Amino acid sequence: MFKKILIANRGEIALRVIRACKELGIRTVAVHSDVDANSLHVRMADEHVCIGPADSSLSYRNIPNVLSAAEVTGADAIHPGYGFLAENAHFAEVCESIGVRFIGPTSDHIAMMGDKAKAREIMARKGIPLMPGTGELKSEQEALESARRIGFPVIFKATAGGGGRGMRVVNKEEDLTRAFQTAQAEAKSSFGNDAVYLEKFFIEPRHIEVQILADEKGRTVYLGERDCSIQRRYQKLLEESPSPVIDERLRREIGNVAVEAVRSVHYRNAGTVEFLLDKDHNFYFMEVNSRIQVEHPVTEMITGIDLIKEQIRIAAGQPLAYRQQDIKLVGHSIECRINAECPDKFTPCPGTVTRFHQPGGLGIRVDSAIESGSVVVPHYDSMIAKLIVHGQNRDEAIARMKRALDEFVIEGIKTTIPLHKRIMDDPDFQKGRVSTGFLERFTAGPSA
Amino acid sequence: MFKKILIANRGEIALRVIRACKELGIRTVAVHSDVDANSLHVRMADEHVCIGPADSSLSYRNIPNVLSAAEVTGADAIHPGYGFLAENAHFAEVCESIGVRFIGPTSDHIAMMGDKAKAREIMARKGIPLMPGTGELKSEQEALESARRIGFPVIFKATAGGGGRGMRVVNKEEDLTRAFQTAQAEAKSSFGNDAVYLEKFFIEPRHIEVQILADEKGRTVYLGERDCSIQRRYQKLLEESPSPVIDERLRREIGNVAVEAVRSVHYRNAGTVEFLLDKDHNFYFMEVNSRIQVEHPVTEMITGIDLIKEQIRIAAGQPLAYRQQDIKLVGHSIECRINAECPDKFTPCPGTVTRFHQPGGLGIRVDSAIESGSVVVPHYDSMIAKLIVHGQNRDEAIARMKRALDEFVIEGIKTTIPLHKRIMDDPDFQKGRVSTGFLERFTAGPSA
Amino acid sequence: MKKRAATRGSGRKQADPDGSTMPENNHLDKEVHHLVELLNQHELTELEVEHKGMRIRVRRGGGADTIPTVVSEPGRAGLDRKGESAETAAQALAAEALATVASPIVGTFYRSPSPDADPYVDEGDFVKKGQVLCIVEAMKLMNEIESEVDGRVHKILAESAKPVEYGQPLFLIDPTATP
Amino acid sequence: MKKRAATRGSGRKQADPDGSTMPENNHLDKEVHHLVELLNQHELTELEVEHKGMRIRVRRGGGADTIPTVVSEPGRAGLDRKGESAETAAQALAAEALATVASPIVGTFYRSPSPDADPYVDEGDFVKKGQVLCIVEAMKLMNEIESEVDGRVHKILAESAKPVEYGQPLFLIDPTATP
Repeated sequence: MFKKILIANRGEIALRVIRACKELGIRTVAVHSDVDANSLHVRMADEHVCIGPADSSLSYRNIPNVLSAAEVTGADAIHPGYGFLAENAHFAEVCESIGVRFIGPTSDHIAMMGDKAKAREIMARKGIPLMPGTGELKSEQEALESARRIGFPVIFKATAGGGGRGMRVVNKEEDLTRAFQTAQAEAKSSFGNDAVYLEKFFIEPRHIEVQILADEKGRTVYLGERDCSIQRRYQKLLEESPSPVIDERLRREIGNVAVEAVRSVHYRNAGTVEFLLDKDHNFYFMEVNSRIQVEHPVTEMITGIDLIKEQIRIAAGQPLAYRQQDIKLVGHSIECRINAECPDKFTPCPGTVTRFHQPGGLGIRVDSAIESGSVVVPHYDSMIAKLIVHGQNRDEAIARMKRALDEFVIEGIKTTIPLHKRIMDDPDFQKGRVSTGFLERFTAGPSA
Repeated sequence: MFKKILIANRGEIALRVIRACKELGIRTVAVHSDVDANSLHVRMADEHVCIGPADSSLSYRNIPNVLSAAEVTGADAIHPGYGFLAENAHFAEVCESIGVRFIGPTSDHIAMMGDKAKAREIMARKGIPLMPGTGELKSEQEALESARRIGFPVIFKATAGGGGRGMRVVNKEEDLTRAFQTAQAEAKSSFGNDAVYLEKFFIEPRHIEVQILADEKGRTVYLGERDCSIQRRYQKLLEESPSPVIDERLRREIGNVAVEAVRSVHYRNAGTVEFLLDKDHNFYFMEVNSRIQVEHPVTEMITGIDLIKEQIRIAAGQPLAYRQQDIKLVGHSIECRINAECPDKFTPCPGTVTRFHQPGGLGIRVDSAIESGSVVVPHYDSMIAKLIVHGQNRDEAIARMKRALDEFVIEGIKTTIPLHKRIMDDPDFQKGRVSTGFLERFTAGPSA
Repeated sequence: MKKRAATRGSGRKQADPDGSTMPENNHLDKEVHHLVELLNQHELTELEVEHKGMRIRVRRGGGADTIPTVVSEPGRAGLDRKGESAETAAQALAAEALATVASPIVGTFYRSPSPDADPYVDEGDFVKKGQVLCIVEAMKLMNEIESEVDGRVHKILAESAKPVEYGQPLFLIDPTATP
Repeated sequence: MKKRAATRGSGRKQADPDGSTMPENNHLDKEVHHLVELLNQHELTELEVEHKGMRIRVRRGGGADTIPTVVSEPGRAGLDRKGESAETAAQALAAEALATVASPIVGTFYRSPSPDADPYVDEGDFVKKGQVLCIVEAMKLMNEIESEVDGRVHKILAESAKPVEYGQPLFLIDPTATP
């Protein structure tokens, strides 16, 4: 097992990894930018190294500084968290080359899954059901022909993409040219690569993803699905597990497809296979995320498995301690992402958290690196806390989330707590009738 | 189901009940003494009524004021929590007589279990294994003869007792007279009743208790055991479930005896049957606690059952929704009681909590009514928080508790957190080798 | 059953600054108000100004996180309470001394012995020490509440037939007034 | 690869209200506003100004909960940092203006080009702008750190062959000194 792990991240996920390391008896090194010097993740680590100024490209994304920090502290492994360097194949490669274990898949797998179009091609060859769509488009003419074949509406996506950038929905043929160009330009500016591809665009689909774990020997299991249909501009805001619309049979079917998808390419460590689920419960492969995800806690809550510890154990060469049939899903879990942002308008709202009091009691989990007096700086992601609940069933989980949101005290900045309260009170949400378009009704304002 | 429940308590247990009510959609009435006007339990309730000054005999134990508060707010049930009026048979009786549902057993059962000597007699008749001992002792001569029959060491206990008061261990015959008189005097001054009885005193026994639930139709289940061997002056400080020394067979055996004990007297609602377990794993009935207990969360963590909600449902006449075979114990849970007290000396340490930051993340639960700025008043119990962890096994639970204790920030007052850290680091504790005498080594100071 | 309760309201009356409690110096008044505003606006703990022989200090609570222990008006929301302490300093200058009659028990407040009877007292009435002011009904018992002082009923603070809690102020009596 | 880094310690002086900003008279309001602004800007706990018979003190919170945002000296423990804001005023009075040379990267600090060579500089040495002061090794690369000012080496703050982090002060240079 590793003796010392450097956590190349900040905020709640850095603290999450430190907690797992402490429980495993592994020493930890926090890295931080200068504005984060007093953060909780820095104070909770055994050692800490300042690696640059606030700008993440000069600190958290600064590969030489991160690796120097590993070098000077003698860390034998690096956990990248999510974001920043987590899906940077080059970083994983350099780690491998200097003998520091990168806790995650190999650089080859990161690169493979990072190229969305190529990943789709590979999966298509392995017989994984794909969204009707194309590979990388060479020309406008090809785009037009493909769109006709697939049938409108269609959506352009960047092959290097993620997070909703570079995406464009096209409802009819005459809008295609402009959308193609805009998507290319956005892809270029966001990812430095203007390659785009086309996919069928579904009305009111659900976003379903399957957590998988694969050890170094290739044993692969799935840990149930997460329903992440409640999104805003392709950013997840609330996730739950299990999905309210997936039954035992469909769960096994999607789970087996997910395991097949990653096993076919000899994928290792934790990963997530994302699917789109249409109204008729057909599911289509979208992509593989080769990192731990923000919403991993809902899976932990219903399986009892600590995913970060599993990542570390797998990276250290330990085999999975269980088989598929040992994994039991118990109860229901929901996660609400608490972002520092103005309600309704969704613009980031940095500032000082003058008072922070977490909800408590049975079935409540808070993952956050915020405390009373913390300063939410404008340089990074606006998510400041994840509120996760577990209940015996979905109704209890919703009731518990409502009372936990009522208890949560965050003063000094605006957050998404009021929005989550409205979601909890929504009759459609309560019945599980949501799709990726669900949140649109809330974006028009409180009275909409 | 009830429409409005008055919670006749304060602190963490009042908040615990309010949380359960909120999740059940039941309105809540908090009562409070004037020093508690700004407590979290008051702010979290839908309504609140000041019922008297700080002195609990004039407020939380003031039956007319509590009932008037129920009357003026129109509450249809009262949850007594633990302590204060929870085991006051007269209070339960008055509630019954004015048509307000007392959430707990009947006044008859409270009275029956409250008289420890009588309860033992009843259980003996039902064939429940008892500690070698006596009924109420009429004379010193009877005490002496009984002690000879049982064999030294023996212990005097007050029939009206609890909490360690009125107890006296006697190691040899010549000490018996003085111990008898002291025990009587202490029983008289503590409980207004000088009746005492004798029991065999075991060296290094374990305190094992079984949580039971019985609905109005008499369906009774046990929810595993709690090991509460880590005590200080007969006050529990740390509890866990399952017990590290009880296997599946013994669990079933003790559980069935506990169910038999309460079923034989037609007991209703939640209750706890306490046993002493000797080194040879013989177990002896000690008493039945006719209330929810401080340490109930460890049972909730491994069964997934919300005991407070069950109490409320049972009181409202709902049947238990499961049978014994449906109850599965998953993982391991430990609770540390965080008391406001000076370390090593164990004297209460009231004051203002200038900073309060709870640990978070996977497997952590905090039950507390404290927040930054809370004033811990000297009038009540010194317990200010319960830190509960859950892990896949005992080792993980201990590792998790250690890191959670490290994370817990309570400034302004002294607490038992350092003591709990030392317990977690103790090799005997880690191996599960503890008895009710375990804590004595810690009371001599840090270096002992 | 009879119960008595009358507490000196020196802590409370500060909450209503009327003309008579204001200092002579109009400038000072304005200045204090201004400082309190600043204190609130910037969530300060203390603000002290000394100028030409004049010194003003405004202080709030024990800091943003401190919640007062003993509260003179149960039933009010926490937010209100925070405001009170800020006003305290400015109003302590006024030396008025009304006596508060608070409820010694939880129950239902009645101004008259029966629904069709006249109220025991009205605002402006002069009362004697020991005179019954109202009834608080609890557990079907009528508890007569008496005045502990001679004086004039300055204000009746509770509404008839409504619940009152322990310590809730029912009457303000002005003991300096004479018939 | 060469990197330069020298930051002037002037940022810390801004908290100092100097004579020119003091009020003449009657600017009480403006002055208090100004002080509150300073308090906010620098996240101070307390600020007291006495001038021509006028004294203004502004205080916020217990300070316990307030954690400074931007930290000028990473690598120090949190407790030290809290002290800084208190020191600010005192230090600013001393009109010293030392230049800090901070490490621009994470790595290992070396005072000499090789283990058996002489140090680049010693305390008391005079250095020129652009002169190499030390090496910070990172990723097997030796990064020479140069002075950005002419002056005297007032203090060497890091120990040779020990790790340094980004922004860690390595040297204090007194630019007012002349050989």
